[in-house]
Amino acid sequence: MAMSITQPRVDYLNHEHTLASWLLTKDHKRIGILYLLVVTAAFFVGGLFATLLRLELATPAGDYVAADTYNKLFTMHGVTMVFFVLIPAVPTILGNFVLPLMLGAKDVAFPKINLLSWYIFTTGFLFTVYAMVSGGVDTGWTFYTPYSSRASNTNVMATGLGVFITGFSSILTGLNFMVTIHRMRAPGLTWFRLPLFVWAIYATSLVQILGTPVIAITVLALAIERFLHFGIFDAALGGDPVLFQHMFWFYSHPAVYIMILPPMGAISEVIATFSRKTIFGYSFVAFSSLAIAIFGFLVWAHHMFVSGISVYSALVFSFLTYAVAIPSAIKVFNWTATLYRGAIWLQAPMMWALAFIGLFLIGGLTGIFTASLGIDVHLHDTYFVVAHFHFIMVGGAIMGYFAGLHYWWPKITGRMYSDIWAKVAAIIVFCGFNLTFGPQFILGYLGMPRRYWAYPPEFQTLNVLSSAGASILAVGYILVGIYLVASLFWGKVAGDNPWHATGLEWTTQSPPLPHNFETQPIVTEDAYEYAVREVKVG
Amino acid sequence: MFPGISLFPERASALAADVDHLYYFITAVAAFFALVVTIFVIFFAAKYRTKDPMAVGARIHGSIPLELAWSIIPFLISIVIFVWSASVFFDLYRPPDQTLEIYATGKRWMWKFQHLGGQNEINELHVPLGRPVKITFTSEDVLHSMFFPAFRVKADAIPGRYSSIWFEANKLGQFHLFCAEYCGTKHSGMVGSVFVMEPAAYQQWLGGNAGGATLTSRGERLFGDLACNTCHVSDGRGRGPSLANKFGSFEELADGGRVTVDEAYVRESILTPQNKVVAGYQPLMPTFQGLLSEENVMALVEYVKSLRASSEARAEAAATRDATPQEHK
Amino acid sequence: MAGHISPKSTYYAIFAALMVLTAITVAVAFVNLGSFNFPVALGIAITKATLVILFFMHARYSSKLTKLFVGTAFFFLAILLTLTMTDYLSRGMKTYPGGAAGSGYGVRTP
Amino acid sequence: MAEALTAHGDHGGPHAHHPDLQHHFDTLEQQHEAATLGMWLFLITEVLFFGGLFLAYMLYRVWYPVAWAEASRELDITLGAFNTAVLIGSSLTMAMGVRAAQTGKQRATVVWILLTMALGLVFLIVKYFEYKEKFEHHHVPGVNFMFEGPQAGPAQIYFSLYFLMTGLHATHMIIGFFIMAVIAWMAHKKRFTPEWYTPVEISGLYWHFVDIVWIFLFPLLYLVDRAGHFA
Repeated sequence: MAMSITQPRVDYLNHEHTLASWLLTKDHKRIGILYLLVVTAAFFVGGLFATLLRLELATPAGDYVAADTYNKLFTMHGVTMVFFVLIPAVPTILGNFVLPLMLGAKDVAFPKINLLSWYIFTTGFLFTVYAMVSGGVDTGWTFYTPYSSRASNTNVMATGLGVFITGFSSILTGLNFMVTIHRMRAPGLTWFRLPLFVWAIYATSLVQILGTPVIAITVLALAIERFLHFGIFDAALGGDPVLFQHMFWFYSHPAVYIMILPPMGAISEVIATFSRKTIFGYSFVAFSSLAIAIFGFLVWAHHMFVSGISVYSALVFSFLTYAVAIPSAIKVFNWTATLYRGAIWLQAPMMWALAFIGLFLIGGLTGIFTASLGIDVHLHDTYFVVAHFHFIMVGGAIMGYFAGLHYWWPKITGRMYSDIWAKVAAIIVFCGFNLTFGPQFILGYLGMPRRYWAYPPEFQTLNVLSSAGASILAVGYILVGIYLVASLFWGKVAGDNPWHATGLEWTTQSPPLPHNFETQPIVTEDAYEYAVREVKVG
Repeated sequence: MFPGISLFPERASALAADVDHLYYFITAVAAFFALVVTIFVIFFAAKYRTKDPMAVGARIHGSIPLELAWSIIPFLISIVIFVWSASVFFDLYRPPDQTLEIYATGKRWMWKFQHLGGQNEINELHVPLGRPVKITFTSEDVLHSMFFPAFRVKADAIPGRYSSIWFEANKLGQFHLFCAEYCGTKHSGMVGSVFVMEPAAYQQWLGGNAGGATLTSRGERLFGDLACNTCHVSDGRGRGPSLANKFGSFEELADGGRVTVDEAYVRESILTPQNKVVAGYQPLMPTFQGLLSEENVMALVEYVKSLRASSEARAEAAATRDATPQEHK
Repeated sequence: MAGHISPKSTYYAIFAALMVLTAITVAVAFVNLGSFNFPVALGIAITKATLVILFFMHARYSSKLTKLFVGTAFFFLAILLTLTMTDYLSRGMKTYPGGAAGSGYGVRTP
Repeated sequence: MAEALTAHGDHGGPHAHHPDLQHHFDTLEQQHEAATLGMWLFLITEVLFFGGLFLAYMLYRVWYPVAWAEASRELDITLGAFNTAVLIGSSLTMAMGVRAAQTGKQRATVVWILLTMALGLVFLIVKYFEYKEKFEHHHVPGVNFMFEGPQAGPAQIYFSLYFLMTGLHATHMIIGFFIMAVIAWMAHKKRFTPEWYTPVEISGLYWHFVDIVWIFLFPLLYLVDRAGHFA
């Protein structure tokens, strides 16, 4: 490995070293790194639960952990991954770091609120970890009543409070980014010259602002019903347990778009940069992000086709779900078309991006099965649904997050990781992933219900395949952690623009100055204009 | 295909085939799009690959016709899938007129089935071959979901409401019954089997397992014990509406609305009578919430249902029963 | 500098209007309009809210973007209310064979 | 936005601008617009935060009109109407306070803001008496909830929503009260100038929003069926 070279220039990492300079920083770049630490910790906590789940499911009988423990494991796996990894990952880490740089701004609109968001997020995470350590919660990450309000005797309130607090971090980040994009763009940077990552972050912020408050009130109402025996969802008083599901999914479906839109933005950046050409159909990809964000609010009850909603509303929601699938299809087709007659430079980020397209494609297409009324009656609450949303979340969101992380790593740390190991890790994760969740589609159609501690023996073979795949997946993720951390110490200096990419974030030094730019950059051309001018070597 | 791994569940109901055909069609559409995109990605990545980071791709900004094509065509295909799925959904959702009625209640961690003849079963269900069976069920505590993979039907059991599924078994044998909505510790233990039997064997099983009184007679005794008959006099002169021949028709309500008298309305009128009072009557009826178990409510519903039979059939059915006093003929 | 300064008279006029509307909504509540009581009360409340947003909160004089945000808030609130109510209002509708789909008055032959 | 910008030295160089202009903004107007836009976005989240409860209210009112009518008649309409007048008054004083800050009248700003706080306090005190009266009549949902007549179940749902909605609103009032205390203190310290009065304006927006929530809560909770249509 190249000997580490000391940085002659001042940058946001080495100009201050005290603990207070980190814990009280108002610099969006440092806050991005603070989020990276907490989200990575949450990712490994969630991953640990996933490993235990797969170990239990390797055998039909419930012989590895007790039933209650298993129920707590899949609940905590869900809560940790959804609220503390998938929702924050790309916006708060990559978004926080790169958005102001891409806009040519000195910082986000409200730096103090940005730091406050991190403290709220970490407090929420600590609350949830406390809930796990002191007994866990076994209601499933969906907290359906009346089990969560009447029957469960686990830490529903503490976890609910953790989710409630973390929700505000998501709201404030969305608010911060939206105002930054509206008010702090560099001169000349019109909306249609914005990188597509910024469009995706804008659409995500819109969903965060409109959706998160509804789950805040839902969790609050659940906590009060459980604690003070109020009666909103209580069937004995004439309440409707399905009302909780309506209010829960009104947020939780748009939440899956919060999880997938930013990685899609990162993929648009990576595909354009490593095809060395402008993205195909820029305005279509940009507006498809907005369309996903807005249409995402019309489809929530496709999670409830068999839970007692009326036939006619099921028809309405099923049709709207097919409508919301179109913008995602447009994105995938446009990425593929971008590769046409490009100069494909197969570096590590591009490998992760192509793996993303492969997995997200299957995730999206299996959505057509679950959106179809006739099929969903059979598929609902089976492993088919588990496989579908893991293909979107792990295959889509996490792969997109890693593609973005590998793409902006030289800009964040100034160091370059080992390209070969990164490609090996991409292949391991891709294969491990398919082996883990591929068989679950078949299990789903066979009718194996989800959240089962013990299952009939005829499903064992496919479950063993899935558990084997899970171990390969774990190896892949640990490998990513290893070579990225190693690059901090032994990685060679990456230079200001290692990928020769367009975009304002690549015009400044890596790692960037504390206040980002020497002089205010002025934008004069569209995004991704590779063909127009030779991009000088960094 | 491989020993021990079956790719498809058994088809044991008339509608299972329809669901499977729809499943094959969507699989074909999805596989087609997946292959097209994967081939293009791999082909482009290989064909236009370069090692020189300074190389630059062609200056292509996009094409409106192509964008419209891959927006409209997938949408049209989705509409086809949507319409086909909706028709299968309606068939799954809508029971035919004449069905064999079975009542069930989901309780934390077991299913309890009640046949009209009074036979009760826990986590097991015997049904005849070739006859449409309709299961009307509710939950006594948290959400459950009755799921027969072999029949491709599922519905959540919601406390406070009736849900119903129907199927017509067309294959003999034993098939899985699962609880598909998470309900706590032994959610994975709330499973059972449904036995599809020849009609003759089914009748014989019914005979062999006749529990006590039939559901209707149990309902009738409850109707007497709870003094329902003091108000619900059959000739309509009582303080409550007459229940003879009421089931299945629709009823004018005091607040001007109209409702079909079905299991849900009878249950609601027993447990929360003040919500939908019949026109011309006062909301005097006390609530029986908490006094009646779900099984007894079902027995009463079945008794009210039996009142719709023509009065002669009522008389001769009453004659064959042990001579319990009957207030109304 | 930034922000519009409205004359005091505007504020007093809006205050008066709001008080009058409050009086009206209370008075109308005692008049038996049958099923129209609810829409009338809601309409008056919406008018009052619009007055407060436009004049007290200066939405009328601020950028188009602010107006767009106000509209977005109420649009998505409307989505939440109306789409959920499509479920609850159509729950009674039975789909009997032979019953008019959606009419809820399907005649079931006994 | 694009006027010539003074070159920044390294971080924390001498600020040639208005003392209230933060480093990452170029002009005071950009900072002001960003702040107001941020506040409007926060109010969107509040609209949907209360929206969840309005959804539950709308559903159960459609399901149980008689229970809603009976339970609503238990509320004291004079107190409700008085509270509405108090809150609209506080909106007026708040607007006048913002206007005073815009025109640089320091003393007037302090007086108007203190008036707003006083009216807010009156509202909370009236609310306290209403809640006390509910406790005495056992109308607080939970184990010892009592409501005569057949509509006891849905009435308990009504009171659950009543306490949730008015409780959440009262919490927002209390938060608003403390914000106003801070603003009054800053105004007293002559922090605001006609160029920089953003804190007054955005706390005014928050206060007006809380007033709007009550404008909806009053008819929805108090005036359900005073004319006895469902009597």
